Amino acid sequence: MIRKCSLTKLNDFFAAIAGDKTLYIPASDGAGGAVYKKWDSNTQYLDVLNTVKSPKDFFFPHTEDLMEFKVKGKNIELLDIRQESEDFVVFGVRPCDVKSFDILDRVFLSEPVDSYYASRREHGIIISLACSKPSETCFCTTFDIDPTEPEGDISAWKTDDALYLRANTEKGEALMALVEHLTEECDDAPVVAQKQNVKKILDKLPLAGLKLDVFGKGKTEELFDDPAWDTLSEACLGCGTCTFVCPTCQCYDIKDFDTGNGVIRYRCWDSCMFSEFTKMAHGNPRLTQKERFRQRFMHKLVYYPDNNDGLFSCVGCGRCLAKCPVSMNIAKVMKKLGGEK
Amino acid sequence: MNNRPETLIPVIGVITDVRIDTPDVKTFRVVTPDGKKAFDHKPGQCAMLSIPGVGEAMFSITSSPTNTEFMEFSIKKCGCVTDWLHQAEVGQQLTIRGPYGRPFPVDDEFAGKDLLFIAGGIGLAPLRSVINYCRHYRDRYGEIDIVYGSRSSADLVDYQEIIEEWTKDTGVRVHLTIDNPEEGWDGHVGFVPSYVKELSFETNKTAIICGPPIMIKFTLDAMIEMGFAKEQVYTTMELRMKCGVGKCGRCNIGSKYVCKDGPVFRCDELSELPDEY
Amino acid sequence: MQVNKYRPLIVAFCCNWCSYAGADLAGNNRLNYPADVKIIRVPCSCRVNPSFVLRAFQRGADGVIICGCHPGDCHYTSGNYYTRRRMALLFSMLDYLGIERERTRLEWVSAAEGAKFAATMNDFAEQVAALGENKRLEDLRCKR
Amino acid sequence: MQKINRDVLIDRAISLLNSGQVSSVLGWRQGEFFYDVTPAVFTDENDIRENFVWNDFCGANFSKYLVSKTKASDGKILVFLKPCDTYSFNQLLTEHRFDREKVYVIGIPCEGMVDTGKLKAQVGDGLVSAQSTEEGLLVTTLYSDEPVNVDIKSVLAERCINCKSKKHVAYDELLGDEGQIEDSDRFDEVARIEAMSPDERFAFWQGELSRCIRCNACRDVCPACTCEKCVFDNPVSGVENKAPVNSFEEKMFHIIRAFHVAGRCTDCGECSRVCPQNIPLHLLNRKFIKDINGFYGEYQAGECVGSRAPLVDYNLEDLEASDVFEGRDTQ
Repeated sequence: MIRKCSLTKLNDFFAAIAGDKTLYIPASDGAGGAVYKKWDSNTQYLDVLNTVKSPKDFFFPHTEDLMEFKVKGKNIELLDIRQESEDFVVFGVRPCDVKSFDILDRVFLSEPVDSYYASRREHGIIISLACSKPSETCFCTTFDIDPTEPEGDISAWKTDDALYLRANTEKGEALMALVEHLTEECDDAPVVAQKQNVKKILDKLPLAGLKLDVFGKGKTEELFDDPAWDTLSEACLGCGTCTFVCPTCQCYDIKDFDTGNGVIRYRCWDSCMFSEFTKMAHGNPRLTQKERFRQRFMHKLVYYPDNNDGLFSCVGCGRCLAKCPVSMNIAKVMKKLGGEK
Repeated sequence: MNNRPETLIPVIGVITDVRIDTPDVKTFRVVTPDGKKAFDHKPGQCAMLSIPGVGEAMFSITSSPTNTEFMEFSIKKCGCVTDWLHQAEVGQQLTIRGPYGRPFPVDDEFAGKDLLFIAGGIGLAPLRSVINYCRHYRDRYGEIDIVYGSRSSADLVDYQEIIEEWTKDTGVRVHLTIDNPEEGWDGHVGFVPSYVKELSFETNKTAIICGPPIMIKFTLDAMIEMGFAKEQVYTTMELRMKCGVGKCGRCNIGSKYVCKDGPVFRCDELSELPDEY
Repeated sequence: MQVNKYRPLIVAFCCNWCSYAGADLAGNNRLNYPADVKIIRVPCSCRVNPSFVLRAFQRGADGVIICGCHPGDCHYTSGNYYTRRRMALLFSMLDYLGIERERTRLEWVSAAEGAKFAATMNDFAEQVAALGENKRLEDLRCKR
Repeated sequence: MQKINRDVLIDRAISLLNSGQVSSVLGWRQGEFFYDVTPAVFTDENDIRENFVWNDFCGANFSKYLVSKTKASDGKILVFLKPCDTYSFNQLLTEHRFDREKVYVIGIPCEGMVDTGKLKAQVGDGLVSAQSTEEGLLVTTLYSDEPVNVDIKSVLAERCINCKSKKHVAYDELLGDEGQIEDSDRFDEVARIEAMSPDERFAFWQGELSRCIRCNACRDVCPACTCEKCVFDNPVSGVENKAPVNSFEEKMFHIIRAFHVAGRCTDCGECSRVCPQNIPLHLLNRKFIKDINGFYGEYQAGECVGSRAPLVDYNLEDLEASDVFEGRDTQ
């Protein structure tokens, strides 16, 4: 059942949710991009396709403190500083990003469950938002994601005059109850119309024909020694831009910070593109940028599917296409290895 | 929240004994502050040891699971954490979490077999727990041969235990070798791979190899030449690790994570993986 | 008596060949300077990497002062000339980022200038105390 | 529109390649879209004909690639350098980062490069094609029925609007006309920030730097950042970190990075170009350049090979650190 909320009441809609739970919405970052900001009455909703950083931050933050130690002489005291997450709502998550949560879940919620992630995941409520204007960098359909039919606790469609909402889960139903007075039952004709319009655009997208044939489960042997890796990786700077804007990259580092009166053990995102990612006391199994570059794409296109029933670890959000300093990205890798270019 | 289990949160351990094995290897005995063993493990499994502020690193547990009182770790001095550990004294606390990884199949594939252990240098550390486990349950296995080589006699880890215990067991033969001749050494001199060939073992044995990558490579070549199949040979790997449970994403060889799918691999499994270790 | 009066933490990088001895002399002459000044001895003022200054702030310093030999008197001939350029640029950059310019200082203090050392430290400590706690270059983790 | 046509570059590249004078060509490779060109090493004539591009989107500065590519190659490498790239080229030579003998430089004039972010802001998302015209670009998008005419000046990258020089300071061969050192307003923005109150300056930089995600793209692309091992990657340096844990770490990284390249930074602007968060990092580097010019006399890094960078030089009469703020009393 679909309900609609007039866009003139959008702020009331946000206020109603924020009155009960912390709400995050996409807003301007002041530099031409978008970022999820905690809503208050001054926060202006920004209708953009993608935020610069993906919403994986909500469940797997860029940095987080894991535990603390107090060291006295030879003795160590361990402080478990974990706190159960509070309920929060994220509004405007695009269908590709919603799918990325499933990909992260399979890593963090598999045994042994990552309690930091699990706590936030259980308390997070996602209001997804269907895409009405895909960008030329979009290729989510390659991974069987329908940008007009987003998953999430509540699915939303935004037209010129209204926000259409459909609860998909119990959490979503409960949230819908909060905004019942601002919404009304309606038929889904405008949503259907929008879907049809977007489908037409999808066919025109430059990356619409991207193929996955040569990737997936069990393709390590065919792809690992492909000579194309040399040319593909030659421009790579070894920075972490692709990794850090990626909604599905999940590698992390655990580091200690000595504050002078204790030690904080924290976790932060790490990138397989960094030179010291696999460096050990006795050497490094991935010595050049080629190996590191290969690792990132093999992980997304072969290793992850190997371990997760063929599911790819890419959702086609296009962030890396837009942000790579040398414009080398997964689409080019897929085409080249697929023999297209 | 605090009732959710979390593998990244360690327990406190105390070093109760430090044994100097070789000029750069020390063996640390670790228990919890109340004197118990921190957790049970299987032969070949590893644990994450850390010194807050210095770092955390994965070490194989050298003591046998049959030892229910404490755990031992033989550690070579080669990086930040190991440097720090080497200057630690008895009574020093550290943190420990585990056990991690797939153990040696001591109760399945190994059962009833003749076993051939081949180790080089600090490579004996992960094998020691298996060797002692097999010695403990001596009747479950056939003959045991142990080939162990090091740079010099001073670099032989656990020399005392080898001489005083292992060599005295029935059905256990120990073959020691060192790289270069030295005064007072009347044992074998030469590299491990060629010594293995010289000893010309029956090819019905199950072999377990650990040592420097180059030693493993040449020994494996030698054994294949002797007629061993890759399916008979096991080894244990090491790559940089942070989480220990296949999530932090750095210890993979192809789609296998050394921390959870390994560290023990059968050589035929290993040869199916890309050459990136 | 006022309790809990705010006392700034000051880190002073002192060249081994001049101001470190100057501090000694100040002590021998029973000249007072604030106990809040923590001296770090360096072989030459030019040993002070800009990251040392930032690290001092991170670890809770409210002011950082670098003391070296007078121009022309460097034990290594020219170290302090490099320091002069580096610190001029660093201080200017910190100011550009909106960090109070009174929190940093470079002074030339010779081994014979015990009185100047004490006076400089008194003056600097007062200047920093007037600014209050360092909030703009702090690392909250270090204040837990 | 660029003054030199792509075909001229291709012809020169192929003739040098075929004559054996060079063994490879460092150039821009066509991407999936019209704007996403990738730096690439070409060795094949057909590859060059098909995929070599030269247009308003070839922003990448190749100088730094020469450090690794000359090491990996036995033969000479042909490299195309825009005027601003030649400054980085000279600076790297000054620092002995590669063998000049292994490089053949063709200088090409540059009319400025387009900032795709600005273009998207103007014509909207869904860029499909762009055609260079005399005055600008004719852009089509997924959502516009008619091509949109875009004034090139309105979408040029900041570094190109404030271009410091169209003169090539290093080349073996020059295609087209030599340009001049330009009168640029590149320090205006620095001066504007200097004129703010400290509180405003602090708020400005806090806002900008807080977006940093520590991807290290600015460092990895910077032609002046050629350390084998960066302090921020070195666990024993004491400042190693790979995460923007808090506002201190963000400042620490950017101050120290700017300081490390102070006096060696040629102001090529790559750091700001690659920043995924659009942090105006060039404003940190330009502050140092402006200060150096003001305190120690005009200095342009990379203008000539072998010049002594201001931070490894001194004058007996240098300004005292305490005099830095003289005449600048904005408090």
